[in-house]
Amino acid sequence: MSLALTLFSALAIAAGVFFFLAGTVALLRFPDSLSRLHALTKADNLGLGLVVLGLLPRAGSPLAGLKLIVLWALVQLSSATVAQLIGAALRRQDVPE
Amino acid sequence: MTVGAGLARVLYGPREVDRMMAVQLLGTGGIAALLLAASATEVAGVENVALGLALLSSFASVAFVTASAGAVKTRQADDR
Amino acid sequence: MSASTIAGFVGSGLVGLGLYALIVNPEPLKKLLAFNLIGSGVFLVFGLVARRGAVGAFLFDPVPQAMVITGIVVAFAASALAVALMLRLADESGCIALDPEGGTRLDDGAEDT
Amino acid sequence: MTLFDALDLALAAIVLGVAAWTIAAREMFSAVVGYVAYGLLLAIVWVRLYAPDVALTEASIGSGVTGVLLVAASTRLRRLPAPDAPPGAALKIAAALLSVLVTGVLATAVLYLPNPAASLAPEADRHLAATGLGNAVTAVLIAYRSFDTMLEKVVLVLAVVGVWSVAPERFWGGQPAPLGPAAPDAALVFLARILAPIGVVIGVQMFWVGADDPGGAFQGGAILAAMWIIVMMARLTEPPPIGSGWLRLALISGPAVFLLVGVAGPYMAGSFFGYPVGFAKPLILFVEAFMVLSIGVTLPLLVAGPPSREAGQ
Repeated sequence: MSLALTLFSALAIAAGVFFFLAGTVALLRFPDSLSRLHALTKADNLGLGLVVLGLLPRAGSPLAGLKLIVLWALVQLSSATVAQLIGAALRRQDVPE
Repeated sequence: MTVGAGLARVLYGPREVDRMMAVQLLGTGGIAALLLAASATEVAGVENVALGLALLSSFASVAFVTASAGAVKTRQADDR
Repeated sequence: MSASTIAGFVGSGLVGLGLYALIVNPEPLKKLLAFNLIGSGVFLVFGLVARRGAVGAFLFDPVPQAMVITGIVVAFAASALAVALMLRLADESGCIALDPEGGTRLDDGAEDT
Repeated sequence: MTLFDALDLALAAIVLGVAAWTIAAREMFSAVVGYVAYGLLLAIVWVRLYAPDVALTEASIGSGVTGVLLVAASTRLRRLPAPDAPPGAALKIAAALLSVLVTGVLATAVLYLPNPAASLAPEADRHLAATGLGNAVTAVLIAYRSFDTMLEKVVLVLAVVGVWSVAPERFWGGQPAPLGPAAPDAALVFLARILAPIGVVIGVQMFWVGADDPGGAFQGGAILAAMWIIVMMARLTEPPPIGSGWLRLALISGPAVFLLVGVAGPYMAGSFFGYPVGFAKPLILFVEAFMVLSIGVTLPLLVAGPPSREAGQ
């Protein structure tokens, strides 16, 4: 693996971890549920995406790399829908009370 | 690198509110931590585990939301 | 101290926590949860045994691991049966206490006959 | 103390912390959420123990499907008042003492495990080539200890029978209650439509690679089960009536095929539950395929519970 690739991989992973941290801090600090939800989705998608991007050069085979990408796409799909669902659940809970 | 993975899992969100979001974050954070730890210690076949985890963490979140929706409905029915 | 020894300690700690909750908590569903905690603690100790079985090129002993896998599945089957019994008991008696004397009942306790 | 030690210690502390929080939570719903989070963390611990197969099983069955079972039960029990009989302080102290004692004894046992440890790993590996498999855990499950695994499948079927028999007499042969709300969220329906096919592919793939890599019949079957549960939660399909023939056939297919192959063992390989040399791997995969099917059917049925309405209503 060339030096540039190693550097790129380390940078991407570091950035991914940073987004996870930011998301976690936001989840702890943001005032209301909807903005926490907003922060969460950023952490989910960007954080994992960057970590996957960083791990791609390290993947042993093209197939393993493909699996990583499928994994990320899967998380994209489900986290987006789950965020929608949680939002709807929040609204339902807010209306009656 | 693994420090970051550790931190991501250490800072498991707030426990008082919005636990579903915390589980969702823990799910993705767990996947990332798993991938990082695997590439550092070379346990074979961890992509499969991560794939399964990705499917199942979303599955659990969906179950929670569905259950809480059902709970709200029964509560409203009780109030009436 | 290695990762596996730490896991062994976590396992013993979980058994203790689960046991305490199993005795103290009056709600049957929480007792079931506590029971599952004890189970996973025992599995972790098994995991330690499997990891200690690493000889030469092998990273673990597959036999305890396979037993843990069957154990997890059987534990789930037992939990499902317990949940079914609990729900049926609640339907019949309108009460979720295990003790027939204790616990409050709903006045309109559904008589299911 | 290296970096990994510190991380392991932190992970251990979090696992214990989440477990403690789970049993301390007052509301059942939060307790179950805690339990699922705990299961996800435990999966990471299992990977650290070099047990990816167990990690997958724990994540899917131990945390995922069990979590759904418990959360569904807690919503159904929520209407009822909690039993108001908190145990006295004396009992609490006694229980705490007992728990500390048990933990202490176990931890001591962990420290004084025999050294060098007993291991069957070389033994398991020596015959691995004969089975044609690459994953020693799968070999133990389906070949070396196949009789145990077959009986375990029977236990699963018995559990389903047990759950069904809890139903009131008049609903026998009927359908379990629906798993989802009457009018599911459009997003949930969308997710179920997209995720389920992908999940089925991943589940089957997990069973297939289980011969050589982490994975296997239990894990693959559990993922198929989870997908069926999601589809039922979105109300795209209803839990089937328990009287239906195909359902019962699918339920018993796993243990039945396993047993048939086992009984055929003396004729093919000269021993009960033996596999013929050179033809072991296809036979093992054949048995496993039916196990995947019956696990994928059994787990959702266990979650759906006993029938509570007449068929076709």
